[in-house]
Amino acid sequence: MKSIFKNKIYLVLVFSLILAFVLCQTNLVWADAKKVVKIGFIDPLTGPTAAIGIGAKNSAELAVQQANASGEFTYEIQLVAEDDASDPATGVAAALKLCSDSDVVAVISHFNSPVALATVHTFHRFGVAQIMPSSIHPDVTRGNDYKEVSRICADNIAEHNFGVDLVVDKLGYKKWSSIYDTSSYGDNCNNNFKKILEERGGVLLSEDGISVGTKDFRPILNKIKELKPEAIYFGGLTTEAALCKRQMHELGMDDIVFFGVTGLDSETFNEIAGPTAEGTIIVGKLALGEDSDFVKAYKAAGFSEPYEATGPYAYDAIGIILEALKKVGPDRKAIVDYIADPDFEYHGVIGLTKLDEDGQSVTGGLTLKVSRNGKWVPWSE
Amino acid sequence: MDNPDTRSNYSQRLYKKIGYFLIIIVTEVIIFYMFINFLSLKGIDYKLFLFVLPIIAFFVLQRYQKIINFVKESHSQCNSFSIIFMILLLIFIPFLFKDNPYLLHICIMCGLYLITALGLNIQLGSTGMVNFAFAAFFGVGAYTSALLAVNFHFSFWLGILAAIIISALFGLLIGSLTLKSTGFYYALVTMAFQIIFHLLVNNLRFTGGSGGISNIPFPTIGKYSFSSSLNIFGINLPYQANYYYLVLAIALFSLYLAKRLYNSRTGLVWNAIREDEIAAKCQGISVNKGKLEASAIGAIFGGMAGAIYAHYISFISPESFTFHFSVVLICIVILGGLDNILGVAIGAVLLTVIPEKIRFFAEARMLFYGIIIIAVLIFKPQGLVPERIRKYNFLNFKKDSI
Amino acid sequence: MLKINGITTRYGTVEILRDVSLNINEGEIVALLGANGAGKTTTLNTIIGLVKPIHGNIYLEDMRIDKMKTSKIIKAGISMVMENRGIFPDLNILENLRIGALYEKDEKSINKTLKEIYDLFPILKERENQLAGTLSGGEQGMLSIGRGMMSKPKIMLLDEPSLGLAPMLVDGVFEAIKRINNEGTTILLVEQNAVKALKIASRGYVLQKGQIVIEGPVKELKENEVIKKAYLTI
Amino acid sequence: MVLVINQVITGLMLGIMYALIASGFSLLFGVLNVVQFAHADVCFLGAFVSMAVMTFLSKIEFFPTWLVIFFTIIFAVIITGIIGTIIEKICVKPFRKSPGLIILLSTVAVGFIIREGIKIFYPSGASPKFFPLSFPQWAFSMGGVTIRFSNIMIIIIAGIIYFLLSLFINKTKIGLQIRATSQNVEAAQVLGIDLDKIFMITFFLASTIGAVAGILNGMYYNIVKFDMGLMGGIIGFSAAVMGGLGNIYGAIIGGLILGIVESFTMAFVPGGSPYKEIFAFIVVVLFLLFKPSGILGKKVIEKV
Repeated sequence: MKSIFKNKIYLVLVFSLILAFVLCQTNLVWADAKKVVKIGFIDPLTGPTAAIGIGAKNSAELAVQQANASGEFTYEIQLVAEDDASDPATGVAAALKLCSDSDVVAVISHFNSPVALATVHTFHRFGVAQIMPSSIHPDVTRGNDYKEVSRICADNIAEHNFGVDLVVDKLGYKKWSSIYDTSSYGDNCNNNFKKILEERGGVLLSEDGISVGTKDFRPILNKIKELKPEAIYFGGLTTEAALCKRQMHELGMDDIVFFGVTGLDSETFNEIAGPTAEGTIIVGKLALGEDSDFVKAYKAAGFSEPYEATGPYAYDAIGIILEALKKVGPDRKAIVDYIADPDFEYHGVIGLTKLDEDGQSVTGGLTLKVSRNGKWVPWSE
Repeated sequence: MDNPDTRSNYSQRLYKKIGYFLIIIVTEVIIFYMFINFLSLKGIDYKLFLFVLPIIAFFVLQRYQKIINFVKESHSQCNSFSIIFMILLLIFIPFLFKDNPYLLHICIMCGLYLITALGLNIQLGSTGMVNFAFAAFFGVGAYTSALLAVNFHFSFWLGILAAIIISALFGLLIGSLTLKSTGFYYALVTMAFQIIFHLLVNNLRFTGGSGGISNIPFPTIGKYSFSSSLNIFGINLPYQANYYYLVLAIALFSLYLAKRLYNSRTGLVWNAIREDEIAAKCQGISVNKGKLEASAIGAIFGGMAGAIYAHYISFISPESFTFHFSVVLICIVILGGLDNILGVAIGAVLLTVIPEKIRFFAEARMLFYGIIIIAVLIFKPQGLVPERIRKYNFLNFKKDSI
Repeated sequence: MLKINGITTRYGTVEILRDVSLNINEGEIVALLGANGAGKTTTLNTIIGLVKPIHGNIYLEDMRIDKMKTSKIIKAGISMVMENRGIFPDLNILENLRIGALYEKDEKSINKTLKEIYDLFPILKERENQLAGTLSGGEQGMLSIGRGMMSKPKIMLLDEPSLGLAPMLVDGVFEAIKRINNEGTTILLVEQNAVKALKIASRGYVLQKGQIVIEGPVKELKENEVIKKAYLTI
Repeated sequence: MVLVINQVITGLMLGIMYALIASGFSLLFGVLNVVQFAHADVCFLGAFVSMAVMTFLSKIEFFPTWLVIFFTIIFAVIITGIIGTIIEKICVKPFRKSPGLIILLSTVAVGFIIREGIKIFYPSGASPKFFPLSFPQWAFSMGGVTIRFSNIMIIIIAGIIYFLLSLFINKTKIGLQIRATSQNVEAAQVLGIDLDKIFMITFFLASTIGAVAGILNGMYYNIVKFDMGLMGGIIGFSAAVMGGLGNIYGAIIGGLILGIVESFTMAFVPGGSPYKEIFAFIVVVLFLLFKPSGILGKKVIEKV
């Protein structure tokens, strides 16, 4: 008798759970009455880089909310957010899911390049426009001739060209050490940096790969200290970079310049590195002032997470699709053609976006930044 | 000639047979219908009740053992009919999903996970080796066939053969290195291998590093490429249907193979090793040989699935073969039921479909994944389909032994 | 003192004990005889609550104990000496003994009991600080009996104390059991060695396939033909 | 030489963190004979709990800073211990009679729940967090060898923890019961040891040590992230197994070896830093090849 009783309790529990979710979802189910046009969104919402994905998702959400509120569209626009968990197979599944839904007219996707490399074929096959606000691997756009695929941020090569101009040519640091993480991103960074540095006459004294999640950089830094480089290049993401910078301070390496690219562009870096972040130079994505419309709107919308570096790009990517919707209407093919048009131009939060024949942005809104008093500020000296 | 007695006996048996067939058809159609409904759920809507209701009905029915017994009896009496009918239903799936390749994709992934989990079950379930390196076996298969296809233009079919051979060798290698360790020590060593594998493919140049390998060619049969849409009786099926039928065929073959292995002497030897290595040794069983066999044969299943996966997604990178994937595979086997092929099949399907279906929780997805696993375990602390006591029918036993 | 009324236990679907009733009076030594697999150990496990009966009840004095947790039953005044000794190999002898007196708060009374045990088994005193895993089989047996005495139980259950001992040692063990009994502890003795057991017991029960088949005072049992044939012929 | 000493110091720090996590694994395995796979997640949960407690306490104005820090650590450790016992109640106890692998699975699921739970319910839990507590930055240098206040403090704290732990295990009545249970569960039960209670206490103990490890980790590296438990768990478990599961001293040795191997690989193997885990795990595999039951592990008694 007891076990039956137990089962009943669980059944009641399961039921109440289900009921709760039904109640949560009802407003979505019944809102279908108006015609809906969906814009897909895929980014890592779980897993190690979830923070960035969530920031981008909120920004995209904001753009969609604004479009709906503006009343310029006769239909309701909906953002369908999917998770790729930084995993290519999951990414492909998510892409297939969105492409199979005929209401989805275009998709914004992928922070992680491996995922992007895996899904471009899917979008090409279904003829759905895919705009990438944040992946960085050059091959995503340059490795294929799909006109569905475009990217509005600068790729890795452009970032490094931009940054090396300053730190090597203008500031004159020639002796470098490189630390990079062995993810696809960090690996690319290191290769591109090395190539460009050597073109401009710099010397790379050491290269050290670290796996993502490394916390102790002291062994590497101890070693680098003895090589006496003028500057350290970091190819990776904020967490590791901030720890590395902190430990550089501990080991008395404050006189060595710390330089990185967009992977470091998050206020989390300053938060974790604290006062030791001072003087770090990065190629940042974009410096939005506190008074810019996007930042104000984002704050007003009351999202609990920061928009992260990719937020404005995601916002602009949605902007481009909205523009296309206005011009050519909710049709997959027309949108692809609209974006692939050589004369296509878009003025958004990140400035002017212009795409070359690969669908790669030639402008991409890069800014040099330096850490001053716990904040990234645009380089001005 | 027939006296009326035997004739009425005959007709009675006929009626019974028809009854069995009907029961089989009804139960399988219900299960199939539930599965289809569950797959095509979009968020939470009324369809969920079509899924939940039969489950509740099942719990209610448990109090009427007679009905359950009758259903069980009909399935075991007309075994081949029930299998054939299920296969027919499965063949029918692409037609249902012809406008929704995403659902077909989930079905393919179910198949691949099923094949892999069957391989792991041989080690984890039958032999009691807690292998945390199974994603590496999967990865070895995937990388072998992908590298051969991209660098040396091997066809898919040769590639899958190579994948089987290489992964079997890899299984033997790991098996021979771990012969001495048992229990959790074995678990740790395999864990170490898993991480070493992941870091190696991530850092080595020839595997494409962390960027992985892209543009893996599609399989072809003669001139027919798997990337073109399949046309049957004038109905256009999406290109995934090609893979679906390929995976279905291989999955069925793997199920058959696993069943044969389970019933064979080898399967019994594995069980003996799992229960008590020393006792097995005393019975003259070569424990080392049994363990190596389990390593190699399990690896073959994994490598085969990995090769298909590589060609299907047409892109692989180290991220797909992480420790996390190993853990998911272990969850499948334990949750489904150790050393129970039906259980593993159910576990594979559920744990592939559930994460996809709870996508609408977005960020909370993995949280619910965990909660669901624990909830299921509280309901069924031995796994969904607990291990069965071996039934001995000596005539059958002889027939099935390899 | 200990009253077992018609207990039935099950392992899976197999019934191990069927309607077993025992009655042990204060100050007695009661022997529970039976062949391998008759259910003797299961009976003891049921008394201390490791196995829960599906029918029947067990009373210790006036307390019903069959629904209680093992730790509560032990606290109520039963101790058990396990068949395989159940010593803790990496604890020393003193620690092994002290763990027997888990619920005794009074340090003085513990020391007193310890002294009694050392009197009974002087060898334990000598090896007080030695790890129990290094003891010989006989010494381990003494240790486990001594440990059973530590909680000063009202009734002590002994599971095959003579198992695996050299014949010379067996006599010593039974001697010790007798002495423990003389000091006022009731004893339920499970044995295969019926000859020795019946020598010190006052009453006996015979278990066969999970059922009590014969019971009575030792005198009667000794004369019972079945017992003579099955258990007393050596 | 200076470099070597510096590496030894960093390796030692890393090793102590691993050792503390590994001790929890070993303690739990020794007593319950199960591997609690979410243990490392519990450790880092401890760090998050302490952050939450600290934000709460620092709102009380009349508390001086040192009192806030003191209470933060005390509360965080106790709360984490209680969370540990809750895990035991829900995810270990119901399956004690099922095959051992079921507990493995359920604790793996607990790991999922803890990681994702932190991410969702902790304010912006997805991004890495700056850990508010840290040691004073004093340091003295001797011919290039830098010894920091934090290094000394970590060694002292770890020492105190292990001293208290061994005192508890070896000198108290509960400790005696824990040791007895780990050696022979059946006999322990027959002697009237309340297994439920002992298991609960063990979980509490392991989780509190874990919380200390998590907090020390946060104080030393100044960062916590929700998914740190994943790698921490693998390495902590490796250290425990390498030392011999169930043996706390073994866990310490295992942890230290792994820490030093990692730091040496990063510094002295050319291009070796991406392979530091590979080296660590190769060491583990080699150890187990020659000593299949760990460094201090007892030989598995072969009964026939």
